[in-house]
Amino acid sequence: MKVGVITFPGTLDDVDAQRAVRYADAEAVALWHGDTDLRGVDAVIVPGGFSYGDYLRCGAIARFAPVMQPVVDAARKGMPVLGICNGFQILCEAGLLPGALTRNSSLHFVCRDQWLRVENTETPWTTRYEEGAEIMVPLKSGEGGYRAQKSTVDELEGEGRVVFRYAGGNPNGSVNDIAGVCSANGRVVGLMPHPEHAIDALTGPTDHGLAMFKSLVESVVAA
Amino acid sequence: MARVVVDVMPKPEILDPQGQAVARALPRLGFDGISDVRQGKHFELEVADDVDDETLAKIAVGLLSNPVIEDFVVRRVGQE
Amino acid sequence: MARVVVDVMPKPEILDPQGQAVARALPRLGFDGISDVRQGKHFELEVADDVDDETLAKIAVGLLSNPVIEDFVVRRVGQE
Amino acid sequence: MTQLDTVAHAAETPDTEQPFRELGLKDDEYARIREILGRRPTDAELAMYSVMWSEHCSYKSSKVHWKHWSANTTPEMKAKMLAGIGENAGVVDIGDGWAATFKLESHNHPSYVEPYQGAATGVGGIVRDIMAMGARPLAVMDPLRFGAADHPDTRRVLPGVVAGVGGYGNCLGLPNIGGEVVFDPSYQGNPLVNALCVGAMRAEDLHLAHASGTGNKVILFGARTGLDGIGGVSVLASDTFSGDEGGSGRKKLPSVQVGDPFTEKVLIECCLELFAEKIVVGIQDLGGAGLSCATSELASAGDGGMRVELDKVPLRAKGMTPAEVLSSESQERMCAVVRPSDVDAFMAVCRKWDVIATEIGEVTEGDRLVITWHGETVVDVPPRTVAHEGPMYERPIARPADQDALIADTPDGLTRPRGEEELAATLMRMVASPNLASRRWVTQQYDRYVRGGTVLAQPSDTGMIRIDEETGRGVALATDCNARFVKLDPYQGTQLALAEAYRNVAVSGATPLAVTNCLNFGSPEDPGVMWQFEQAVRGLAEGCKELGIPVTGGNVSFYNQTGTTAILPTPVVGVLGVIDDVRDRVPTGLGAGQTLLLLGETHDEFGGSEWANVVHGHLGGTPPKVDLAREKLLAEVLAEGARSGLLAAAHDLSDGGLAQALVEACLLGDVGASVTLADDQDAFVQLFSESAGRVLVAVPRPEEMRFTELCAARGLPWRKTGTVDDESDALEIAGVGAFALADLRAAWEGTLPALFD
Ligand SMILES: Nc1ncnc2c1ncn2[C@@H]1O[C@H](COP(=O)(O)OP(=O)(O)O)[C@@H](O)[C@H]1O
Ligand SMILES: [Mg+2]
Repeated sequence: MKVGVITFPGTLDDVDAQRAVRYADAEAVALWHGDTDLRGVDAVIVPGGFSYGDYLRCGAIARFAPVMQPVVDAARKGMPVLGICNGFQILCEAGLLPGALTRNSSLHFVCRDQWLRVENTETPWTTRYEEGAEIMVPLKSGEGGYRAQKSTVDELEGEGRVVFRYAGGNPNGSVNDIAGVCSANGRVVGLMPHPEHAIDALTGPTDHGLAMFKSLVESVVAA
Repeated sequence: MARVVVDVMPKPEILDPQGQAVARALPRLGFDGISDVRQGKHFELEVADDVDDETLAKIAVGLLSNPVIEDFVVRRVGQE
Repeated sequence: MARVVVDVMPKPEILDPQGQAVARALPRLGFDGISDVRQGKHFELEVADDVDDETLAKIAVGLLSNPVIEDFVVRRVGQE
Repeated sequence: MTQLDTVAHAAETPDTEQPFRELGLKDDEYARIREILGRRPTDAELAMYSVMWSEHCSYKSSKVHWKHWSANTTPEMKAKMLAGIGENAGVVDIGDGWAATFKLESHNHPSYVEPYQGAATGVGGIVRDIMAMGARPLAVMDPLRFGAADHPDTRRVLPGVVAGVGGYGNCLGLPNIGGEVVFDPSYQGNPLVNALCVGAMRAEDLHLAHASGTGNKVILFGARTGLDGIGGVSVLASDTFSGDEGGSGRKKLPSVQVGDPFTEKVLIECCLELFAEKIVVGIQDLGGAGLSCATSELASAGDGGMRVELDKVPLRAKGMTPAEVLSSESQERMCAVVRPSDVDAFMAVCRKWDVIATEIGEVTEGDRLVITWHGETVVDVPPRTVAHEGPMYERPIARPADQDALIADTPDGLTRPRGEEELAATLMRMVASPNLASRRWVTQQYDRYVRGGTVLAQPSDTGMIRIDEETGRGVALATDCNARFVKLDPYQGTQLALAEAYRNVAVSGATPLAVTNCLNFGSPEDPGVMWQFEQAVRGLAEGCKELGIPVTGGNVSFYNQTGTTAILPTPVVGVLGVIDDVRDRVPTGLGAGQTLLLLGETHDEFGGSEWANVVHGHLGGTPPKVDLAREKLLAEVLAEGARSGLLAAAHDLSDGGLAQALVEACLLGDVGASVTLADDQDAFVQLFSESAGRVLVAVPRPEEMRFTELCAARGLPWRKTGTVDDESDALEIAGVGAFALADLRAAWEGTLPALFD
């Protein structure tokens, strides 16, 4: 199975996302921001970084990149899409996920090993976790505060679409401690913390993030 | 050529940590009498004369601001 | 109470990577005719009536802007 | 507009007054330029010479001391170096066909003026140095020095610097794997912002900066050129442009540069693709002195001359003069030499990355650097005279008159804590003191995970990154300098800095291999400062010889002073080590089931110690003794222990002594420990002395015998100091007290947030 990993100018964690895909025994396919088709991949990861420098607003410019049109089309048809950090911001800007990410309440960039509670284990990216499981993965962002209209937040909570919640302290002022959410059909997931940096305790705090990529492989193979 | 200004501000109901940080700092620095501060972005564009208001609004809403959390105002401020 | 607006912009000779990022993106998005973009900050303050212009200037220079690389403009925009 | 100052015009107007003094040139230096050229320099030439002959670019006060490097580099040491002093960065062979390159550089003054941008562009500059060697930059580090922690201006400078280091490095996608934060009032008006970058490449891909091959093209690529950092040179602009709008106003130009990390990130990827396609003959970064430096260095390192059409340079500001274009320090630019047949391919790669690239000249026959402006010649010089044959000074050296008094003022008479209660209180006070407290407030603003190769980073003693994912080969790096020691004895103090960085690398399980440095000192015109400098260079060079690891490069920053008071002499030393397999790395934090051993010997050494500083505000006496043979032995035992799995954790002893090391090792492992001090030595000395050559190690209990036998066989003194007690949540030191981890953590982690949040 093939998982596309998009590189925009300024993307940083694409190598990490590709490595995570390989660790889950899938093939990583590099997708370039200028691509207009998805090269036959079964799922797409929009990785972290600072696309186009993110000077204007995180993800604001990347969402217009040519590759985003086929991503949006495929996601609407149910292709699994994962946005990590800047990728989450881009998916929100592109309208695939609700809400927006804003400046951390501390006004500082924060890099730390963060506990998360997995609250939805039905998405293709989370089937391998037990509901309520706590996992530790790195969080590293300056604009990670999740915000949305109250009605949107209520809807997310009501429909069980909060996929990850910060545990042990809210690092950035996100509403309801939200760390990650999914689309209405559950196929598109975005989160601020970085599961791809937690696939091996040698280079990350834990290997708790690997199960996300393994979940995907299982879900796609089962489908 | 015309100069166009676009101001983008966080929506009133959205938390503005930057503005709040300023508001908190003011009394510490001895400045009283400022009851609220909000911080947004200010853009200055040099625009050809044939760019119409509709196009400017599209740029403001589509690129310069995020309607989920921000409001904007467009103003033409001068001719060159 | 008065509303005061402070616009803070990078000095003209200082590189403005933010504005340039927008300027480069516009033609890609199909918007032509915009020859230059600069991006700065926009502050809105609610100010008691007895705060004078000198105080506002001090706030602008000391807290809202970085005089080494930025210029600012203070405007009173209305009474409430 | 007044007339362009061409070479012909200069020849015709020999008597024109030139503002060379405002540009920092001495009368005899100006006279020498006239002699070299056989006429007065043009404005553009004067701009070039003045920046390139500045202290910062020409090393005119320090160069005479470089003889110590060469005199102390043995053939075996040389053999490890693929490129050494004189190149953009040193390159060492790390095995399996891999080469690592690393360098430290300062950005002190700009960071005081504008902390965020100064620090940001400091990171950007050092990263381009690494790119200029043909390597992929892999990680950065940031040794920092600030004024007193509680001084109001430190609240301006520190958060700005930290945000700048993070803002640039994070956006560039380079993990920050370590650094230093040190407070001392001597840095009040002159903080030190040093930055290190390390990169790696296949050894055969090493690129050196030279322009050879007549007809080859010179291509400038990256950001446009603006009026950044040309503060000094604007005196020329105001002369030529007086009256018009770009003229006199420019005198006030701030010499501040603004960084654009996104452009640099794209530039990195673009360069790596150019290297991979082998379409670069030579490459040079543009840093201080901008195009003046890049063109003259490329030309003088090549085998021909160079011709540059300066008006082709893409500009960001209107009405720039040739002198301004040559001296602009706009960031995020590189200059490459490319064969004509490769130019199209070069441009295609740049287009892919949306990088502006412009052919601005070519390599010519002969040995002149000729620069034209709209067809008229404005520069015609022998490039070596600009780049390498600048003035060289043998500055007067004199041991400061008060050095003896400083040494005589020993810490022996300072009141020491006595009894359990006083010792315990001292420990808690030390742990929370600004120089010993946790650096987390700083380091959590830095991405240490990006690229997925970080094996160790803050708060470990050393940063370690994996270079080869197949084999696990990696490098480890540490930077250190206790400037208080250097002040007391610059020779020995610098060796202590070397020893500490070396030891920090060794505790990670890596084998130290090579050295870089950033020598931060006061004014070279002060004979006392020059004495410190000379002693430091000699100490470092001779120390490296004894350790058998070469100095591969470095940087000198003079004129670090507030008013006329110099900073503490601060020769920051960076050591790079190699580890065959990063899976053998040794962490700093303790874990269950471990025995604690103290390697090395403790003496009553408090000169320059953190205890004397924190408790008594005292600086005097002599620093701890250095024993480099001991350091070497320690490193060998540690490497062997790591390789054979005998080491579960290790933490070197430095500032704050054993007490600090125990607290940190417990907190990082989140486990308690019970510790017994030796009964034949004073408890205070054992806890707080800063004797060198010591490491706290933790070995799995079943391996205790094997490890101590290894030490005994190698003649390394060791002593069992305790055991990890994972049932307990306290550090218990018999005869001193039990310290709850929660209390220790609150004290250790609370200090910086209280100061800077
Ligand atoms: N400015 C900084 N940037 C990154 N890491 C830092 C910085 N300052 C300190 N650190 C890290 O914090 C830890 C503790 O620093 P320090 O006590 O100076 O180490 P040591 O005494 O072992 O040299 C180390 O991992 C060091 O690399
Ligand atoms: Mg250490």
